[in-house]
Amino acid sequence: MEYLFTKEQTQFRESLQNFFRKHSPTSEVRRLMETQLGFDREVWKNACGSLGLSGIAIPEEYGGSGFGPVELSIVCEEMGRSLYCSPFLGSVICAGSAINLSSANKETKEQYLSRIASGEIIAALAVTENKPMWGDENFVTAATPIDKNTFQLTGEKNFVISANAADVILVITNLEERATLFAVERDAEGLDISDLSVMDPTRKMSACSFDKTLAKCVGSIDLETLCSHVLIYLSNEMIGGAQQLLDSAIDYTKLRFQFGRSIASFQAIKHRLAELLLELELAKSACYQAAQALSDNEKIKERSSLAKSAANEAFLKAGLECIQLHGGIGFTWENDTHLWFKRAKSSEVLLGNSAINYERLLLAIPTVDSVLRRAS
Amino acid sequence: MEYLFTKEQTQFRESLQNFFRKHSPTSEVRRLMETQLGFDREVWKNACGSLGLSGIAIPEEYGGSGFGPVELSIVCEEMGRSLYCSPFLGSVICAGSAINLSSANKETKEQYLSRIASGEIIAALAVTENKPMWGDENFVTAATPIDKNTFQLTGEKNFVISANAADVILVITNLEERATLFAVERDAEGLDISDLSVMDPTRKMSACSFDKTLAKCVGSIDLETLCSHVLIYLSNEMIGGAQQLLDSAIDYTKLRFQFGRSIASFQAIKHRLAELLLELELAKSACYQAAQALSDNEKIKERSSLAKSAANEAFLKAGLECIQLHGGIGFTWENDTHLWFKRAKSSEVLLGNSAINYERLLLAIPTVDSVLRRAS
Amino acid sequence: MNDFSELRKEVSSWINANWDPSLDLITWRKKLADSGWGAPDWPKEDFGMGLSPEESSIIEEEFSKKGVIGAAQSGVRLLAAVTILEHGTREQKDRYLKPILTGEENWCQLFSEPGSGSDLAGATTRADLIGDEWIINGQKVWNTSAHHADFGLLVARTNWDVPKHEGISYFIIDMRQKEVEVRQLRQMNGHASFNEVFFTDARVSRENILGTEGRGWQVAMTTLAYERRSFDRARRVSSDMAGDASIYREYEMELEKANEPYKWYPQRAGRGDLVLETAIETGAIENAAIRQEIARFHVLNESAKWTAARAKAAQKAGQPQGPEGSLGKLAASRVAQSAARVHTSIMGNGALLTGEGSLKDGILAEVLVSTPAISIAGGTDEIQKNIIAERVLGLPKEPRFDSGPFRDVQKNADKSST
Amino acid sequence: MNDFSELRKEVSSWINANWDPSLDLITWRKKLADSGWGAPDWPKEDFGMGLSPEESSIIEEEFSKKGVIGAAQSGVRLLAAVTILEHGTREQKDRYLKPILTGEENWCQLFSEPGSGSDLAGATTRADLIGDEWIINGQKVWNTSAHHADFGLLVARTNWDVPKHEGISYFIIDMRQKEVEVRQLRQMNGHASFNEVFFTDARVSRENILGTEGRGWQVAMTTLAYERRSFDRARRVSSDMAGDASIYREYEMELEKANEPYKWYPQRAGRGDLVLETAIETGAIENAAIRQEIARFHVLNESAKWTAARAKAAQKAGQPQGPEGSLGKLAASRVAQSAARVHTSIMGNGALLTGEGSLKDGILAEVLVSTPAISIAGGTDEIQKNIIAERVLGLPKEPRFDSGPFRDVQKNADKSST
Repeated sequence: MEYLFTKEQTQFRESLQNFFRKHSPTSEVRRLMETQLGFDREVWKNACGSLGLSGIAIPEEYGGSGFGPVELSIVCEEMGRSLYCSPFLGSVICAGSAINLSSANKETKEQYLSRIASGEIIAALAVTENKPMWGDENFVTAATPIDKNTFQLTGEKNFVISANAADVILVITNLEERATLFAVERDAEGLDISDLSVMDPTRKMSACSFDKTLAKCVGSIDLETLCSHVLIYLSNEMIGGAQQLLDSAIDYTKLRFQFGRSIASFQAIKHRLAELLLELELAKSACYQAAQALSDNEKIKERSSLAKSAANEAFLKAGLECIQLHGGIGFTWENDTHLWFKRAKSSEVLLGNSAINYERLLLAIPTVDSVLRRAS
Repeated sequence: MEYLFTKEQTQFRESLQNFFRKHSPTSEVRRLMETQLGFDREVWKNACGSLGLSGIAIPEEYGGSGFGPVELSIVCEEMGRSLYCSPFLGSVICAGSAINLSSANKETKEQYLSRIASGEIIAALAVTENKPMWGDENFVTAATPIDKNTFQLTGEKNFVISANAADVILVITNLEERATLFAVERDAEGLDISDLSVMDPTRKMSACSFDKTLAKCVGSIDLETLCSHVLIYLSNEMIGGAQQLLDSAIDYTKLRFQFGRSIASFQAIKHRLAELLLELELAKSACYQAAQALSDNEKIKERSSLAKSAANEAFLKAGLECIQLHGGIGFTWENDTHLWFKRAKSSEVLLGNSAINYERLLLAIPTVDSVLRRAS
Repeated sequence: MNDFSELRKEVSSWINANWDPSLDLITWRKKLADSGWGAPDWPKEDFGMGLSPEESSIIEEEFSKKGVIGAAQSGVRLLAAVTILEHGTREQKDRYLKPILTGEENWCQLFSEPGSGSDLAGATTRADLIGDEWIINGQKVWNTSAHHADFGLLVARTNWDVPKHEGISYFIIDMRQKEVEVRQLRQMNGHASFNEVFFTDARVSRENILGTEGRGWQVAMTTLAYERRSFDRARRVSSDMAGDASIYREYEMELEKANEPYKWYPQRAGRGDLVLETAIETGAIENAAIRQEIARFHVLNESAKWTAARAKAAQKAGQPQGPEGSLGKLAASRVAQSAARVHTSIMGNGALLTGEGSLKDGILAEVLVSTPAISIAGGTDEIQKNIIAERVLGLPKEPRFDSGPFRDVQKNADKSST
Repeated sequence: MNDFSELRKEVSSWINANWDPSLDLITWRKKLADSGWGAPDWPKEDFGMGLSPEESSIIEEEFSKKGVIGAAQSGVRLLAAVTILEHGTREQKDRYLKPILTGEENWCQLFSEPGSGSDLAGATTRADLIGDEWIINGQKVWNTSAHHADFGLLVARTNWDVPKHEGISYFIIDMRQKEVEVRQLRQMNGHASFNEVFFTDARVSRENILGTEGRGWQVAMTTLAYERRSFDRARRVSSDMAGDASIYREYEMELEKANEPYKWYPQRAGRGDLVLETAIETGAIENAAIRQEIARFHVLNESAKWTAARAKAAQKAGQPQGPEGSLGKLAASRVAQSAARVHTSIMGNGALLTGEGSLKDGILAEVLVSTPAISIAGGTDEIQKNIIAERVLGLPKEPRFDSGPFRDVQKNADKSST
């Protein structure tokens, strides 16, 4: 994609839209968000199987379809738009990227990625201890060697996405001062997964604690790069949600009459929707550009935080405006707006709010980084 | 004033408005801003004499009228509204406050304040070397003792308001690690005053350099308190300017017709003017509250920076909106809007933009200060 | 200046002679209503004493000082009372006023509709006179007490062929009939403070119209004017009176029930009071970027408080309360939204959580999902801006499109609002 | 795919045979105009070759490669040319087109009025036919070249009794008559890029109407459509051709004169390119609060660039250019305002100064007093938002109040605009 999506990409997007329209209407989202699991295993299998979503960004050599970051971003955007409840972000994006970016050999990667790609297993990625941004953590989770590839993990990880459904938990902590990826099987002793009461019930998260839990060392990993990957996909998911909110606000204001005229004819409302469109288009540019950066493997740290902060502001604004333009009804449970609004609020802080990403993106600019190093 | 101005204060304000309407129409402002001196000596004498403006906040014992900070703030607000060109801020507010707050004995204070009050002399205050906020400076201007009260100053001070017209320059620099106030006569050897090319031509500023220049030591001074005083008066001046811009925008939009209707009837314009009014009323509250704080001698550091940041945002917004609502004509030299806009931009950075004042006001809150001290 | 010492003496001696905490709540209040001391600013013939509001507040003070329970005030009962006092017939006053004061009968306000939030006069709930009864059909929404109300203050359209303000009538409707269905409406923050009310051939007997047919808008203005004036007061009632007698427990339950819908309102306002505290507790204060946000919020919050104080002082000084209230409402809306944003920054990952276990016992999470309401409830920000622009700044009004017969005014295609 | 190698060969051989840098500029261009190579996309009978725009740009490329000076392009001369080509009579084409190409005669656009900035069709400059002459009275403003123009493209009202778009006619006016007074208008940033033009019984001979009486709006649309399309191109002309011959000096002077009004435009756009550089030079980058502002600006600036690139790519891919341009304009406006703000923070006390001695040779000070123009010029932000809302989002139009006879439409009380 050089600024424009190709015809194939556009067709791909449309097929995704059809799938989610059919399998993830808000009635289904509402049903699933009240369950402990949080998604429908049948639909997920279907998505992995017929649509191949779980394998989309996994290299062909590991059984995936080997599409690029642009296609994967399209998937995320459409999932964000439909609020499709699934382990996609946790298993495919987070855990899949971690395996793929790790120093593991081909055999090890294949072992995990092929099963993630086929949907045979669900994996989760446990990184966060305290800080919003992964790269800012000083990990205290301890890895004690048992033999060459086996370790005992002791510590706690928080906000692990889809851990409730995971067959394997991938854990990142330091080993000899290097970020290292470990794999813990669901039934390992000393592993405790406890579900969190989260603001956004469409995305389940858990706290995981490890008490001398056996773990296999997968390999070392560049945490900043992993973080950039996840930020970019998350951001693309977010603009999908923002688009849905904008569409909903437009549809509603066109239908609604007060004082004898469509409220969409009031200039104040027209101008606000125009501004929201601008904000969204700007954020889309930032997110698409970031996906392209991944594809080109260029400036991904800067672009990822740029995308996240743009998506943060656009999604939150879209949520607030959509509620406001619906009036009282927009604040009710019955109205769907809050489902996306809560996703917006949660996504805003996931991997850092705008302030944190602002700082990160500036430090990714070499001239800035070198001046600040000199100054400190 | 407990939230409301008294009847006397309101009458006082009206008399000021009459004076400035008569003596400081924009035609006069435009004439004076092109001169080197920058104000009209006759009108200034009149203001000092019949109106007693120069002595308004100077204690009665020093020949002033001894009104309180609230009255003085009213003067500043009305001056800001009319953009009256005079040495008021430089001589009365800055230099007068410095003398008054210094540790000088009564005799010394009287010597300066009575002549500032009568308008007999114009004084200027030289503090800034590099930093926007006075309290942030590490002064390098050196004071070398000659005898008990006489020193030689060597160094440079920048952005000295009304120095071009000053009979005496009051200089603040460190003496034995304490901020100390020195007085330099206009004709002192080694004093060089060079006029700066300033963005706001209605407020003249100069750079002053001292080369072994003889100076009298006036006394030590609490720089933070002085800074707070000046911030509060400056902020009140700023909201006067903001009010003028709002009034002008309203008047213009009411008169102007496009597409067969008054542009003031367009909802987008109505809502923006309503928001601007809110912003201005909020800033007024902050500024009046700060004047009251001075009167009560309570929380003045916090309140002063609070007022300044509120005034910054309101004044700048008023300037931008006033230009925008005038359309193309608002960007012309012929239209008066830019006179206030340039005052807004200059005032914004004078004694610190909002960011600097945000930090200052938080540090003035004891709980915050103590936590941060502990952390560092 | 009158210090009202005579009045104080008089109320004091009446209390000494009559107050008996061993009575049950209703019995005590019946006595109170009959005496006139329960509503001293009401007319003498209507359970009052014809005193001024100022005298009334002296009496309230004395009651409060002595821990004496006054007449029932909760909910919208007093809105009902003032409206009936001003527009009611003798029979209506006799029937309804006393049980309002005693708390025996509860009321609700049935004004807003799904299709007319900001546009009250655009009501489409219809009342048709058939025989001696008005037959009501339609839907109301956004009332807080319909689910335990005995009677409702209902605005409905009786004439579709005149301009919208002229075709409305005002009714007292019996809420206990089966043709009235009340459904609680859950909000996005999980609370259920409001009701939807559906009327399917519900009945109002002919004598229960308030005022005359087609003049309901004027009657509604009485209710709304009092609502604006008394908003603070109605919320302020709290049990600061000591006492073990069961009458106090009855009283507290009454209050609790009445305040139930409002318990999240502090969160709706943003809980700015918790900003600095949380920032210090979490250590977020050490982050320079967050400090900027906190300070920016602090400036707004303090400025808004002082602006409110200035408006109140102006009002006290006899300057009439006008549309300046809209400025305060708009400021409150900004404060709440800004608070939610700065809380989010301070909370960091904590904002992912909700419920009791989350930061500050779940209060902050509730802030995040409650503040969007403040710029809608009680007149949207947009309506406030119109009011400020037109009535404070004197800018021209928008052209109107609803001045003809209501039948011809463009309305929502269907009444379901999602 | 055609690589136009034939065409390239042809133009190349023509240049080899004809280009002579020792000629003076006008002489060369006369030759060029007569040959058709100066305006190859114009019709054959009008100094062109009837080629496609694509072929035309190939020719331009070849000229540029060889350092050959082309036909005059500066100012609004090409707007005049396309309008005359589409609506002009044979006589008008013969009279005006060639001196446009040679640069001998300069043009200006007289559309905007003090009373109708955004509302072009609300023009009140009048043209009355008296005998064989149109007599012009009124005032125009916001043109950049009237002070050295020979002819003006004038829109004036010829009928006041029909709706506003139908009463306008389009004229070619001789600017060298004494009844036309041009005054330069100084801006708040000190530059004087625009003119006011006053007409007091100025004359246009009958044959100098373009199109027919009352159809001036349609003619103006041609001019405006081309203006939108060619905006970039007109500015882009620059002397990247080497050469010492005096013809190059003549050419450069022509460009300089044409670009004079626009020399502050980079500052109007905010000079975002200087943000990081200045922050590093001044050390402001070390301040965490300023870093936040810089990063926020950077996000906006990068996003806006990519949005513009997306729009351009869509256009190139054959998707028609539509109101999306309004999004770009709105984004540019945000970028400029945001840049001015972040520059101010970085400059600190430096923002108190102006002129050559201030930061970055005065460029930043000029940014601060120039950016307010970007949200006004070429259609205000408000107009852009209307366009986006109505044409991109499909929201309903505002009701109109100016559809009746223009005589009855409410207008500014007086024409002076302050």
